[in-house]
Amino acid sequence: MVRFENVGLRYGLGPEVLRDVNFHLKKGSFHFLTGPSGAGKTSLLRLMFLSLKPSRGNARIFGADIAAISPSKLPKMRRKIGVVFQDFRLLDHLTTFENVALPLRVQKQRPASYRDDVMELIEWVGLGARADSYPPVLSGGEKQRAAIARAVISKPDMLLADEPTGNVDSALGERLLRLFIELNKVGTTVVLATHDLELLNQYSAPRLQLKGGELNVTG
Amino acid sequence: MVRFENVGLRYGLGPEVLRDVNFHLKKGSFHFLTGPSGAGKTSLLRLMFLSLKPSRGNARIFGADIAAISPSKLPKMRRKIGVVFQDFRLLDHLTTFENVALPLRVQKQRPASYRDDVMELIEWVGLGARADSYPPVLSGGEKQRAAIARAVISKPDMLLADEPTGNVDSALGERLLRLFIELNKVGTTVVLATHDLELLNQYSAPRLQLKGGELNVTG
Amino acid sequence: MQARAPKPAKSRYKGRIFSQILPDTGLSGRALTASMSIMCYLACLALGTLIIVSKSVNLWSSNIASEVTVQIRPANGSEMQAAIDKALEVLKATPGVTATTVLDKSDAAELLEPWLGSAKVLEELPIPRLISVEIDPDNPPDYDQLANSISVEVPGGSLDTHRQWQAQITRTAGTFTLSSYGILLLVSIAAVALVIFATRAAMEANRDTIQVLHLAGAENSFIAFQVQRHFLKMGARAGIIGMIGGLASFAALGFATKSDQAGDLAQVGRQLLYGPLAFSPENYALLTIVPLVATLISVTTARLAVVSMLRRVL
Amino acid sequence: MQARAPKPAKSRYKGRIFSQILPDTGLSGRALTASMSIMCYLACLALGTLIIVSKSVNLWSSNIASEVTVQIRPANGSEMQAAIDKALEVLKATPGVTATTVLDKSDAAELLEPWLGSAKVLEELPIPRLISVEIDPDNPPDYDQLANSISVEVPGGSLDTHRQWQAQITRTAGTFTLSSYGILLLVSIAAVALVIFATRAAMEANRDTIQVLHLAGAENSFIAFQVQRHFLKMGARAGIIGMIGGLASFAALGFATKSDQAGDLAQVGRQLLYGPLAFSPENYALLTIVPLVATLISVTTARLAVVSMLRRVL
Ligand SMILES: Nc1ncnc2c1ncn2[C@@H]1O[C@H](COP(=O)(O)OP(=O)(O)OP(=O)(O)O)[C@@H](O)[C@H]1O
Ligand SMILES: Nc1ncnc2c1ncn2[C@@H]1O[C@H](COP(=O)(O)OP(=O)(O)OP(=O)(O)O)[C@@H](O)[C@H]1O
Ligand SMILES: [Mg+2]
Ligand SMILES: [Mg+2]
Repeated sequence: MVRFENVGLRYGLGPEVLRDVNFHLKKGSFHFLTGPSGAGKTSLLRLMFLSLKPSRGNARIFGADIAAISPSKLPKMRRKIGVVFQDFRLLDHLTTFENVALPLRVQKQRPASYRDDVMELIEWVGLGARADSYPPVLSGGEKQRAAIARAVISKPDMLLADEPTGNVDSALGERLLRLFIELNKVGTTVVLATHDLELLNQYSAPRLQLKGGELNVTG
Repeated sequence: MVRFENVGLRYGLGPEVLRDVNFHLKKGSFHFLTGPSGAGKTSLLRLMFLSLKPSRGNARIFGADIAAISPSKLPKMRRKIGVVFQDFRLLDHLTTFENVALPLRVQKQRPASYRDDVMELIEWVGLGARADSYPPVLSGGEKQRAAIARAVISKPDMLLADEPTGNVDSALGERLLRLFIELNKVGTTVVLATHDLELLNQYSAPRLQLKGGELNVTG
Repeated sequence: MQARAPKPAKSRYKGRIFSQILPDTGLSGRALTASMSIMCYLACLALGTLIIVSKSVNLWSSNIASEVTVQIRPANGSEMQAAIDKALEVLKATPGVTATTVLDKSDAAELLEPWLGSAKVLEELPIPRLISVEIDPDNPPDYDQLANSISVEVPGGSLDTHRQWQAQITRTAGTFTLSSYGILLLVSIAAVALVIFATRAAMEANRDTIQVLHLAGAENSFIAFQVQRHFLKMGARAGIIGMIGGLASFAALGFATKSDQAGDLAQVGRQLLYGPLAFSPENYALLTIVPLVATLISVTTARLAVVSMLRRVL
Repeated sequence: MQARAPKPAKSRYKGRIFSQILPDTGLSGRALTASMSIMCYLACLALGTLIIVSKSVNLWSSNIASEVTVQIRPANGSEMQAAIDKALEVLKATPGVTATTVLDKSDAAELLEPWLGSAKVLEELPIPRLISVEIDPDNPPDYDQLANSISVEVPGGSLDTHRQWQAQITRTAGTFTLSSYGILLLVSIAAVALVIFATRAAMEANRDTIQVLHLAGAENSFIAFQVQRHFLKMGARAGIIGMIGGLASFAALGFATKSDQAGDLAQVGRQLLYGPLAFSPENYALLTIVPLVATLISVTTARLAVVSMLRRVL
């Protein structure tokens, strides 16, 4: 599903943030991505959700070379990937409901067809009462949960979550982890970047460990 | 320094987010503020950094009633308070250095007088190489550290930190906690809102626990 | 730091209200509409001037072209009536002349009154006589030849074709027409520039939103459509505001013109500016072209700008 | 999603470069400057027209006021030369008359030429004689009384004070002046509205920044100063652009005027529009008032808008 071979990444003329990264994610696998702050976790995820091109090496996703995907094919591929951003990236002018429904809306699905699914998911992450609120009035944890709901609403083939439990307490974190595990069980490939030791200890899955720009796969 | 008596808070016509909150923070004290997501931690901090007025009750800070402070006195009071926002709130058009120096700049201090102090603090939080970068190119943890540096640069009488370690690994979290403890030792009153159990276990301090809008003080 | 409560434009869909995917805020706000409206207003004024001038010039030209004058000065040793008869004879034989009218002595005297005082005095003067000649404008005679025959065959006779006069009008009208076209061109360029800037700025202001849309799998055409729709509304609104302003101005001018007294210079100026015709309903209708063009400029410019910008992001 | 790299305006301070605290982006971008410039341009045109019209009218009025004409028509049973002498006598006795010139018979004939043909014929006609009378404009005679004495004492004599002509000019000039003032007023109102909208939008766009500044202990005056400085630059820039455009237009017009042929109507129009004087350096200098006023409007409007907005947040 995802295969990186000797991938390197640098921003502009800066130093290499990622160096000789090699790994392979099989369809339906579950991985943690860890590493100290500034190690390049977000950068690695950005490569995988096609918002960045590698400076060198061969990075393939769904069988296609990331560096060579034509712009016209990007939307189709991105629809297969759900992303939880570290900084949420909710749209401030849309309600929670509309934010969560966004991936379906840009696919031009009819609102009537997804309304109930969206509301159900919103209830599940505990935002039922906040469906018509705008992001600026949500608490940190509420925003994070809305971002997670948006990432999973279209049942993507691959889910990339960047620090998805940084703003919630451990009980809620556990609940959200279970959501990811459920998704994984029905076939979604999951990559979960986190510093949260508690979370790491709750589920045993192979870890991609970044340090000094290099990646080690353990477990 | 801070005294809340029967303080209640509601947003607009919504339900009361905080109910009958009573507590007292002595000068030079150190408190953790905990509670589940959406419990009102950020709201309580906003009352303390004068960006919100209580709906009822008596909230006093530096001896003045929060509800009655005249707008012309606000800037002076705010300069005594350092804040780390949950969502960082760095200014995207200023460099890391300029963001950290902002509280001094709005006090119209001369750049020459604070340059070295600012650089020293930036080095200390591990952002030396990023002093001239703009926030949009910083990693999550780097932004958080810049936000912390900005909050402490003017050695405020009171420091309010909202989830200041949500985006950094535990080693760095420990280092930042030490920074807060150091500040506390030289006289700053510290309130630190967090979900991070690890952090809570590293330092013994009284806890303000929010739940269902009510506050319990333990320890 | 009070929480902001965005109130974006809404459209109701089966019970649930949906917000626009791109907010109406950003640079493309009221200031843009206002300045776009001003340009549309200017375009209306220019277009109106163009219509009035061209109509007036047509009317005047055809009036002038369809009438020439034969002047017969009292010459030594010739009988005036004989000269007039001779002139009429020549004119009748000329193809393209449709009618002739010999002006009374008093008509001619009237024309001289400003210079020579009351008509009583003039009656005793041997003043020239005038023949007004109507011409078929579609099939005019050869003026040079006609002038020649009249001066040769009619003693003291000469032909006045008002050509200098006509050239003056044409030149003056040409200046007005050219300025109007110039203003129309300038205004259009300014409008295009404004929309390009505005589109860029709106994209810039909504940069994060557009990134999120992209990452959610939105196609460029989908995003471009959202932006475009916005500029469609803006262009139409500004065009209509500008047009209403323009119509109001012309109506006001027409009103002011009617209430004014008649008078030489003012009348000449007014004739030229506002035409011998009232600014008629068809002309008002012609001004509706302004909002249409404004909308078209706005939409196509925005579309091109947006597509070229989107191509440059991954 | 490429990382954006903001490049805000910088000012160097002792080796380290400092960014502006409020970014130049937001609604107050180039579109705003562009539309503000257009308004300044319009203001320049209006002001220029105002200057030209008032100068021309002054000049014409004083020319006309300082000269009247006495016309003496050949009356039955009176000697022309005697009538002229009598008229001169009356004029010399009138206070306020500074000089008199009796026009030759041929001068008078020339004036009639367009109507009566070549001067040869006219020499034999008993045409009226004219006396041009110069008047001290500061101390003009009583025209009614003078007209009365001339018509009584001089056989066939009458006084022409060009009053109707003067009224026409004044009326026409008044229309131009009024329209110019109207445009100036409209443009100023539009500029104020634009700046208010722009300030609001800029504050809205920088809302988060302003909140952070507030929470960092910035005073309202500090923030207002930042916004104001921005609009100072914008207003000055737009004003100067508009003024340069206006100057260029007038210069182009002056050039076009010179290269054009002389001619009745065109010349009358041009005289009225561009004045018998060239659009002189002092007039160009007067136009610098436009950027000054634009800057003033921009800054004060922005200041008021910002202060009233800041008062409304905690
Ligand atoms: N757009 C960019 N331009 C330049 N440098 C960047 C950019 N984005 C990130 N970086 C730098 O690359 C390094 C890795 O950043 P990245 O965001 O991938 O780290 P991370 O592992 O996600 O850290 P964190 O845990 O703090 O979020 C950092 O030093 C960061 O400053
Ligand atoms: N500006 C606002 N307007 C309306 N409701 C608000 C506003 N800000 C917060 N709320 C609501 O008040 C409640 C408490 O929010 P608050 O941000 O204080 O929670 P928190 O304890 O900080 O949560 P978290 O740990 O998730 O950050 C939440 O339900 C939130 O949705
Ligand atoms: Mg990261
Ligand atoms: Mg919070």
